[in-house]
This record gives sequence, structure tokens and C-alpha cells, in this order.
Amino acid sequence: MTLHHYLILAAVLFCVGLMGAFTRRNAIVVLFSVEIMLNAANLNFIAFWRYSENPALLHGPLFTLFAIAVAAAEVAVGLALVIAVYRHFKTVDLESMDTLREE
Amino acid sequence: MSLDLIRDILIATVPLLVIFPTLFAFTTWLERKALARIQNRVGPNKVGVPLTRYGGRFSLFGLGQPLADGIKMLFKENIVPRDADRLFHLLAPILALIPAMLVLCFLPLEFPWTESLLPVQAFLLDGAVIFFFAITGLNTLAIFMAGWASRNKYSLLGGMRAIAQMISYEIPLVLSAVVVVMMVGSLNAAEIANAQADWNWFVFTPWGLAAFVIFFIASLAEINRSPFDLPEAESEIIAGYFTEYSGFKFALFFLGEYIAMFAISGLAVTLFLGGGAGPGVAALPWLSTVWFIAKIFALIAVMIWLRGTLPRLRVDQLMGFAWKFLLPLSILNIIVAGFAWHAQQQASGILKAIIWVACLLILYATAKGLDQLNRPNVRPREYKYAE
Amino acid sequence: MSLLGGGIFKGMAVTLRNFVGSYFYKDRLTTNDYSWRPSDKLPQRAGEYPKEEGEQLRDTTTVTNYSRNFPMLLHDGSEPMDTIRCVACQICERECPPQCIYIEKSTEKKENAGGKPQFFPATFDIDVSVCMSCQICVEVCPFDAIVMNSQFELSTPDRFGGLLLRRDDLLKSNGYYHKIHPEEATARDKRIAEEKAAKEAKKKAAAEAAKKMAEEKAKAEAEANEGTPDMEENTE
Amino acid sequence: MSEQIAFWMLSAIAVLGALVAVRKRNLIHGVFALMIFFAALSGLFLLLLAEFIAAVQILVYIGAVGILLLFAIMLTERVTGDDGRRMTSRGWFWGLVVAAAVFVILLLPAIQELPPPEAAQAIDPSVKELGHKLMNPYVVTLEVLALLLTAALIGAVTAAQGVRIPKEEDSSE
Repeated sequence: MTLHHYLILAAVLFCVGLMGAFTRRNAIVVLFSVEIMLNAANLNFIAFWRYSENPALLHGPLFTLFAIAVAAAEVAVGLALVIAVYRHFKTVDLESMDTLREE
Repeated sequence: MSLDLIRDILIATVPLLVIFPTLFAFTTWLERKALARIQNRVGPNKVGVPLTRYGGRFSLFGLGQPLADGIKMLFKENIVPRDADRLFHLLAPILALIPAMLVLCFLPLEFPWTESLLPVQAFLLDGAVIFFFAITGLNTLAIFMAGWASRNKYSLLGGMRAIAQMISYEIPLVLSAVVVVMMVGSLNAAEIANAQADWNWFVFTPWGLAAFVIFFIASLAEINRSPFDLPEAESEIIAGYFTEYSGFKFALFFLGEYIAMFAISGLAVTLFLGGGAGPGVAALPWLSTVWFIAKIFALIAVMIWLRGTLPRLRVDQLMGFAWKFLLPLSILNIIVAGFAWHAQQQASGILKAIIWVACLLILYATAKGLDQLNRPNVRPREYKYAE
Repeated sequence: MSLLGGGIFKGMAVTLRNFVGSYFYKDRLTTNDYSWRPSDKLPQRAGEYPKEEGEQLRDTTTVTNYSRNFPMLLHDGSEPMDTIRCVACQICERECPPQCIYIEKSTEKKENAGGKPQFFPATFDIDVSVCMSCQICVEVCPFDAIVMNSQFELSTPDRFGGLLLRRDDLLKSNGYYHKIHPEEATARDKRIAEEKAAKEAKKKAAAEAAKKMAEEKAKAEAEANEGTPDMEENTE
Repeated sequence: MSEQIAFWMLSAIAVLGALVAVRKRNLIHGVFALMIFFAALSGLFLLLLAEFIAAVQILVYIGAVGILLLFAIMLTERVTGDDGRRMTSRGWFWGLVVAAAVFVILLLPAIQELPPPEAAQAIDPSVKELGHKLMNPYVVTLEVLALLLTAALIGAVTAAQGVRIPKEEDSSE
């Protein structure tokens, strides 16, 4: 196994997430997709750390740890927003939330 | 290299998969017997050892009952509700069993025949304790899956209750284990167990005792044991998440629940009760396994005893107890443990005793205060007509 | 200041006492040893106990007098259908909360225990898998025809037909009732006798009153016959 | 050898899980697929000898985020989790094109511009070292993170509780 394998895997996962975020209408699924992208990035960090010159510095795991914590906060706030939006519009369909658009 | 590794892994794991399900069968019998005796009944006493006739002379206190139950479970009709999500309905019991079985590997159980296999043993993992908690948390998902896939409102309610309860009680559970991790300075299960050699069990220190009590209560809730068995409250929501399960799938749930019980008791033994330490271990190393399992059974006996004693809690009492009592207490316990442990490093003799007594007093007073604060503001009922 | 969690320890002490005590004091154990012979065949229908009648009765009478399980129908004599108390009024069928009773009335009347020609149930089924043992049928029965049985051995391998008790399974003699629930049966018989006596007395009184009335009427008529001309005069 | 088998299996599970999570109509099935993805990723972290991160991945993503997503779905969709309406968004084609373009852009440097592959060094993964690092050089970051989490907690509670919306706003479409 080399670094390249992990980088390609992370790229594939990131693009799957990107595809989900672009092609689905449901706000919660978009949130899934964002999570997938974040995880792909985390995989990159860990892979780079593992194959780096000086792994004893632990930069990769530390950064990933912080990223996971921030991602957890992001999910909590994101879902709270989804629920607030659902209260208002009675839907989580992103395309029917178009109050700002001129008719 | 590869074949050797596979052989080592098999030798290290297969005994766990044999010993604990066997102990499970024995524990169901033990539990039924003990509960029966608590209620002044006799309990199962008819089915004897295999191949004797039903109600025969060799009934041996009904020890054949688990076997008969197992055969019955295997041959029962497997009923799936018409509207159920068939895939998830099938997967849920399996998913309930897997994490419970998996975490057994993180217990520092050393069998005589595994001494040569040190590199493959999971409890030597650097983060064994945190892995234990992470994987135990997966149980929640299985329960939710079962509740959701059954398309039954009682099942769904049970699943939701289970999630709320297990998430709430996971926090005091982990925080009480943090005290031990802090004192040992390692998340490695084997190191934690070794640190308690020579009767230096953590349960014999004030903060360790408090942490043990919190851990034990939270673990009862974590494995849905009475008095915290709200997700499967028969009188309220039939059987909760496994209302729609029968036959072998039900047996898998049952097995998973008991294996989880062994696992969490094993972790309590590792963290607080000295692991496999006990008299005679120095002379006969295999005794440590016996001691470990004996300690697990001691904890399980207390669980059965509590089940026979306490009534089930109400939902609001359950959540209030976790968030308003156990959580503040366990946070305070961490702080107290940190300061006191540092103070006692320098102190000796009488000063140490003073620190310990002070810690005990602080912890007890806080618990008492929290208890008083949480008491519902109701006066004792006044009877107008009855005396 | 009570000890924190002291209540739990108190409760645990109680259960521990029960646990230990049950091993040393045999009178604590409330269950009787259940005598099942390996040679017994499984019953095909609920209530068909694979034992002789005497043993069966002993089995139902070994449970406490206050135990109640599912309803049964009473008859007073040796021939059940000649002395059945039930007159197929169907009140219990209507009152039954889980609706587990099914009655079909007979088409012709037949003499029953009271000596009067009455209807009788051509069919009287109770589905014991549905019955919830609420005893409401017993409460509402005006003829004391349905009472609770205490027979508990009802398991059968047949989930549907085996748990449906037919009229002939349900019919039990009053003597049996006296054996399983002596106090209740005595009280019930006493009440029935009192009611009967009261009825008789009332009948007698009514007959006497009717006689008296008739006499008075006759007298009044006689008087009236005498007085009518006067009245006619007066009215004119 | 065994490492390669594990890598290929885990990466296949991860990609499949992610695809199912993104494309499944039933949202609850989607969440469970997402959890399979998280679990596979945790396995990959373990393969890269980052065992603490693997544990945290399970603990945070499966234990907390997944459950949170389940609750959000139960609160907003029907209990069966079926997304009954049209699933794909309006510009889905351009979404695919952009995703593919990003994939190519990400892939090119991964293949070309890196130095030739080097073998991984032997390392001794230690959670203790990570803890010391967190407590000594990165303690400020840790504290800021704690503040952020608290703020997120409070924010989430207030956002989910909702502001009282006046009546007339409710009735307007």
C-alpha cells in the first residue's frame, strides 16, 4: 500500500459526497454528503501523516481530531437548522425553500 | 506469516465465543432460580441433564432448562410482520450481537493457552478502553433498527427510549472510567489491570469507589437491566423493540443482551476490581482467569439481586437521574480525584488518611445535596378520611 | 438525615431475607409440586386433563379457594342438560368485554331445574384464549348459571380449536362448585334459597291479598248493588 | 498481503456505503449505509495505525452523528423514511459534471506530481503521546474547541427550539 492508494480513495469518496450534495434535494441527504466529504479529507490527513517524513510529530491525528470535533459541532448546528427550517416551511426539500426568489 | 497469524487469532478469539455463550446459558438459569427464590418460588427444577426424562429423577436443580429453552427457541416459528422492513428486521438481532461479542476481546482475560499469542490480543491495544466504549455504543443502533424495522409503534417507542437512555448514560459511564484512566495514565486494558496488583484495587480509594458506583449504575442503564429496563417495559410498551421478534431472532437479542452484561461487568472488573488479581495468582497463573470470571459473576449476582428488588423507573426520573445526578457527580469526582491524587503523592501516613476522609465527605455531601436538590417539590400526601 | 440510597439497601435486605429464607423454611414456598406423569399424553382440548377425574378434582382443589380462572356453567343434578340453570338469555354474551362468549338459543323449550319449561343454550362457547377472567358474566347472570372455575391446566397443542370450550366442557355440577369454592357456593346457595323463599312468601302474600281483594270486591259489589238505586236517585 | 486485502475490502465497502447513502431513496437506509461508510473509514484509520482516531471516528460519527441524523429524519420525514417526492435536484446533470471535474482535478496531482511512492516508516502509535501533545503545545486549540462546542450546543438548542413566528407569517405561502 502506498500513499497514492489512499489519496485516490479519498478523491473518490470526496467526489461521491460532492455528487450527493449537487444532485439531491433533501437537506438531510446534503448533510450526509458534507459528512462524506469531511471524512474523505480526514482520510487524506491521516494518510499524509502515515507516509510523512516525521510521523512522531502527530500532526495528522491532531488535525483530524480537531476536524472531527468541529464536524460534530457542524452536524449539531446543521440539523438544528434543518429542523428550524422544517418548522417554517413544513418541508426539507431544498428547492421549495425559495421565498427570496422573485416570481 | 499469514497462516500463523490466522491460527493465533483463532486461538485467541474462539474460546471467547465458546465460553461466554455457555456462561450465558448458565446465567439465564441462575437468574431464574434467584428471582424465583427472592419471590419465594422454586424456579425451574424439572428439566434435568440431557437424555434424562422430563421430570425424571436426575433433574439436578433444573440445570437442563437452558438447553430445553434453546431447543425451543430454535424450532419456533419465525414471524415477520407484513409491513416490516425485512432486511433490517433480519439484520437488527445480528447487529445487536456483534458489538457485544466484539468487545469481549478488549477484556484482559488471559487464558493459559493464549500466553504465547501476545501480539494479537486486542486488550493490548493502546486505546482498548476507548474502543470498548465506542463499540458498545453500536448496540444503540441495533435496538433502533429493530424498533424501526418492526413497523410497530410500541417497538418504535422502545427503540427511541433505548437511544435516549443509552446516550444519556454513556456520558457518566465514560466519565467515571476517566478517573481510572487518569490514575493509570493509560487506556490499555492490560496496563490498567496490572496497575491494581497487590490489592491496590481502585475501588478501595474514595474516588474509585464513587466512580465504581456511578459506573455500575450507568452500566445497568446501558445494558437495559432492571430498574432501567424502560426500553423493554412489558407493562407499558409490551416488550419494546423486540415485540415483533420470535424464535431464533429473539434468542439472538437475548444472547446479545447477556453478552453485553458480561462485557460491561468485565470492564468494571478491569477498571475497578483489580482485573484477574486475587489470592493464589502468583503461584498459579491460570487462577487469574478464574478470578476474573468469578468477579464478573459477583457483579451479575448483584444485578440479579437488584432486579428482584427495585421497581422500574419512570422515563422522566430516568433522564433526570442521568443528567442531574450522575453527570455532575462524575464531573466532580474527576476534579476531586485529580487534586487528591496529586496531594497524596507527596503526603504520607496520617495526611493521606485525612485526604481520603475529606474526599469521601466531599463526594458524599455532594451526592446528598444533589439528591436533595432533585427531590420533587411535593409534600407528603394528606389523607382526609382514611387514617 | 437518612443515608443516601438507604431505601435501596433496605429493599435489598428484604429480598435477601426472602432468598435465604426460602431455602430454610419450607412453609415460605407457596407453590406446590406439580404432579405430571411422563406417561401422560398432551391434551387435545383445553380442560381435557389427562388424569382420572378424582385426581383432576384434587388438582383444582389444591389451589386456594379464592383462585378463579375461567367461567363454567352450573347444573344441579346428575344429568347435565336436564338441570342446566342457563336459560340462554344472552346477557353475559352482551356484557362480555372481550366478547369471548357465543350463545345460540334453542328453538323449543324444555323443562329445567325449576320445573318450568325454559329455553336452553343450543351452543355455548367460551374462547379461553380471549377470555380475560374479569368475572363480569358471573356478576350479570340473573340465574346463577355461570360461575368461575379454578381449573388451570388448559394447555393444548391446538391453538384455535383446542382453546374453544364447548357447552359440554363447561357444564359442571353444583357439587363440584361446592368443592372448589366452598364458601362462595354456600353463600350463593343460601342466597338462592332465600330468594326462593322470599318469592314463595311474596306469592303466598300476593295470593292472600288477591283473595282478600276478591272478597272485599265481592262485598263491595254486594253493597253497591244495594246502593245503586240511591245513587241513581242522587245523580238525577 | 493481508494489509492489501484489508485495504481493498475496506475501500470497496467505503465507496459502496457512500454511494448508497447518497443515492438511496429511503433516508433511514441511507443513514445506515452512511454508518457502514464511517465504520469502513474507521477500519482504514486502523490500517494506517491511527487507532485513537479510529476509536473516535466510531464514537463520534456512528455513536453521535448517526443517531442525531436518525432523530432529525424521524422529526422531519415520515417514519418509514421514504422520500416520496422527486429525489434529484434540478441541476443534477451539471452537478455530476462538476463532481467529475473535481475528481479529475484531485486525481491528477495524486497520480503525477507527487514524488515516487515511498514505503511507510515504522511508527509506534501511542495514545499517550497524543494526549501529551494535546495538553502541551495544542492546549489553546483544545480550549477554543471546547468553547466552539459549547457555542454549537447552545446554538443548536436555540435554533431547534425555534423563534416564535407570528401568525400572519405562518399563513402566507
